[in-house]
Amino acid sequence: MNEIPDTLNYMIAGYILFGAGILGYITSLVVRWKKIIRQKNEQLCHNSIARHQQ
Amino acid sequence: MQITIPKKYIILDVFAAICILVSFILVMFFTPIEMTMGYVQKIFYFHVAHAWIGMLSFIVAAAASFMYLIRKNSVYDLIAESAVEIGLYFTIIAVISGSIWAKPAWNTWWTWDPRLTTTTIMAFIYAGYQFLRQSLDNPDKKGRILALYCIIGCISVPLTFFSIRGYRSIHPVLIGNTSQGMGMTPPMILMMIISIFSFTVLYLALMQHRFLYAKIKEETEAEKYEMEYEDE
Amino acid sequence: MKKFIITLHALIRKDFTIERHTREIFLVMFFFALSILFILNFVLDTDIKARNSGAAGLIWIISVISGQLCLNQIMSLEEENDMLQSLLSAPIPLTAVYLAKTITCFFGMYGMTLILFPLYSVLYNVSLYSANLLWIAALGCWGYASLGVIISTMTIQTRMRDILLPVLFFPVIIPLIVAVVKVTQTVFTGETLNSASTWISQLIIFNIIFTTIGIISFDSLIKD
Amino acid sequence: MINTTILQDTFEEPVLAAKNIRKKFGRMQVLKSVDIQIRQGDCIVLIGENGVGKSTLIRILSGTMKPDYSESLIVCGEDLFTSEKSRNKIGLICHQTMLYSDLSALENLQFFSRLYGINHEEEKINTLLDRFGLSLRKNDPIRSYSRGMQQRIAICRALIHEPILLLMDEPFTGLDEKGTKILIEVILEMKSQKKAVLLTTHDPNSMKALATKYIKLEKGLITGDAE
Repeated sequence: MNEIPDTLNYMIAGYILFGAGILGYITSLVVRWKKIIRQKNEQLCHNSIARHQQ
Repeated sequence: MQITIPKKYIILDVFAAICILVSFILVMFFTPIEMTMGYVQKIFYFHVAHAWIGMLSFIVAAAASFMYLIRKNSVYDLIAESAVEIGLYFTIIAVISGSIWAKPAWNTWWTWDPRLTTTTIMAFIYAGYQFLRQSLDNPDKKGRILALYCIIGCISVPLTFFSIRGYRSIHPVLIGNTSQGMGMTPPMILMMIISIFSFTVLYLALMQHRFLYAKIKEETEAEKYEMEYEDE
Repeated sequence: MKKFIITLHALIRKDFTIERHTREIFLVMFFFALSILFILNFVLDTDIKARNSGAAGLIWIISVISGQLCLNQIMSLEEENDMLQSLLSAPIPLTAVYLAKTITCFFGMYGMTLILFPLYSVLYNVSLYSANLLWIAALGCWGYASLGVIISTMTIQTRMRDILLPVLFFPVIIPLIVAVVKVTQTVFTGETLNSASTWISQLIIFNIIFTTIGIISFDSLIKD
Repeated sequence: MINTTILQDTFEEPVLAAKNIRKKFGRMQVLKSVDIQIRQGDCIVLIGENGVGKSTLIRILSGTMKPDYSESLIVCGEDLFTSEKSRNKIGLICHQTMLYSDLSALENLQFFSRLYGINHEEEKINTLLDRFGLSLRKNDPIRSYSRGMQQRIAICRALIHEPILLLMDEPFTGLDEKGTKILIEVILEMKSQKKAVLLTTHDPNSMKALATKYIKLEKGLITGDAE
């Protein structure tokens, strides 16, 4: 019977990559999302102040 | 007014998470270990799924771009933007994981296999698209130029694939076996289908969030533009 | 139709007149190609086999890289002083503008490749003379010009301009380069052209597809 | 009674009739609904604050920019967007000179006269150059000219095909004294020949002698006859 080559390390590396990839993308999306929400709120504040001044 | 993620989005998110988790467990504990390659063969399931997502979003982006050119509706532009970004991400992961797999399987990090090469070129086109998007200003023209570039890329990629495939058929290479040459058993095929399905669900979940993000970003930017315009 | 040709002629002639006055494009492009050809010397120095087998690929890569200068320069002529707007306000079809640019760029590229082939064979002592090269080079250059003009029209309107062109252009031009290199190689090795018929048809298909895209979509690229 | 005679007098086909033009930039509605009619012999001065969309309007009327929506945009009885011929009737002068700076004045004018399909181009070019005082340097590249001279050639370029309607965006900015004089002459001549002029300016007072009508662009709308 043939010996099964020991390639467990490669598999673990591969799955760490997949996990990191997916989680990394989700994290980047969350970060960007928070940033844009902050910006949007600032803008809304700015707008309401501007309206108030008028 | 506070912007929140709609409730119905979360259903799909949870479903996608369950799908990915289930397929991960299935891959780890219930798939047979391949005789010639050992454990590393298990990368294959997720690798193919990643590459599939890359292809899928490429097609989605091209279709959305085409619709944008016809309908001039900015929604299609946003879809293309989201699809390209997610596609670029998954394609890069697919290429790197393929490389990790190739090292023990073919004893080399990289081969000029047509599929590998084409996928990488696809990633280059995606990257070019992102650069182009960053450096265009005029909002209307931006959409048109990007859509056209996406369509050109979409025509060019299959041409590249066929041209390299033809090249290999004239000159046989040392490593002739691509992914199909492994002699997959039925459980493997089943597992591959399951993982492709779960990644498609994940893709849809990511797409909806990315699309929402793009929409809000466009609104904020338009408003900023407006304010600057009024200030002038 | 007659009017179309007059317009086309005027547009092309204008580009050539500018080139005659400034000698900016062709000479710079040519010397750039020449310097790459000389740098290659240090790589190919002793390897006679590589000189022969790599000839087709090397020559085409040199023309692709230096042709990029031509594309940049030829389109930024129109960007300067709002010339695009001036052309838009004239009673001419924009297709003519696209075709004129493609033809000018084609002549620049074609001229350069026709010089490069004999120059390579002189410098590296390889015999590369074949009448077939004339039309193969023409097909390659036309495809290069037709797609290149589209892409450089996109990039001149961006903030990054010159540096963006190769990033966007090279990935999409690959199928053309592969095909044209293969056909050229077939000619160099002295095989019959029948063996390269799939490549030739691919070359022609590429030309047709991208020229059509350019003709259809050029106005949407430059109109506001 | 008086009113009707005036109406009859001006009851000709307008040189340019634009109805309900709308243009958005991104989400900003720059032009909401613009109606403009230019009649023969008019010299209309378009005023408005910076960034209000004057240049955009000029560009749309010259056919170089497409509006998002327009009910009609007719120049001399022909639709501007479908008929290439109608562009033959418009002369355009913008901020930029719109000339190739590596070509000489003569070559530039030759090029444009070919684009516009003009017969006897040599004569026309020479008379124009003489009139604008440029014939001495007609073979030098535009690059070597002073700003004022470049602007004068830009005017030549706009006049080479003898347009019926002249659209000018800030034509007096950067123009030297001689050029200003000639441009005023040109405008007067256009008026007397029953042609039409539309121009924008940042200094409306200087145009009092020439203008037949002032219109003001405000918040995407034309508020007519502003003084």
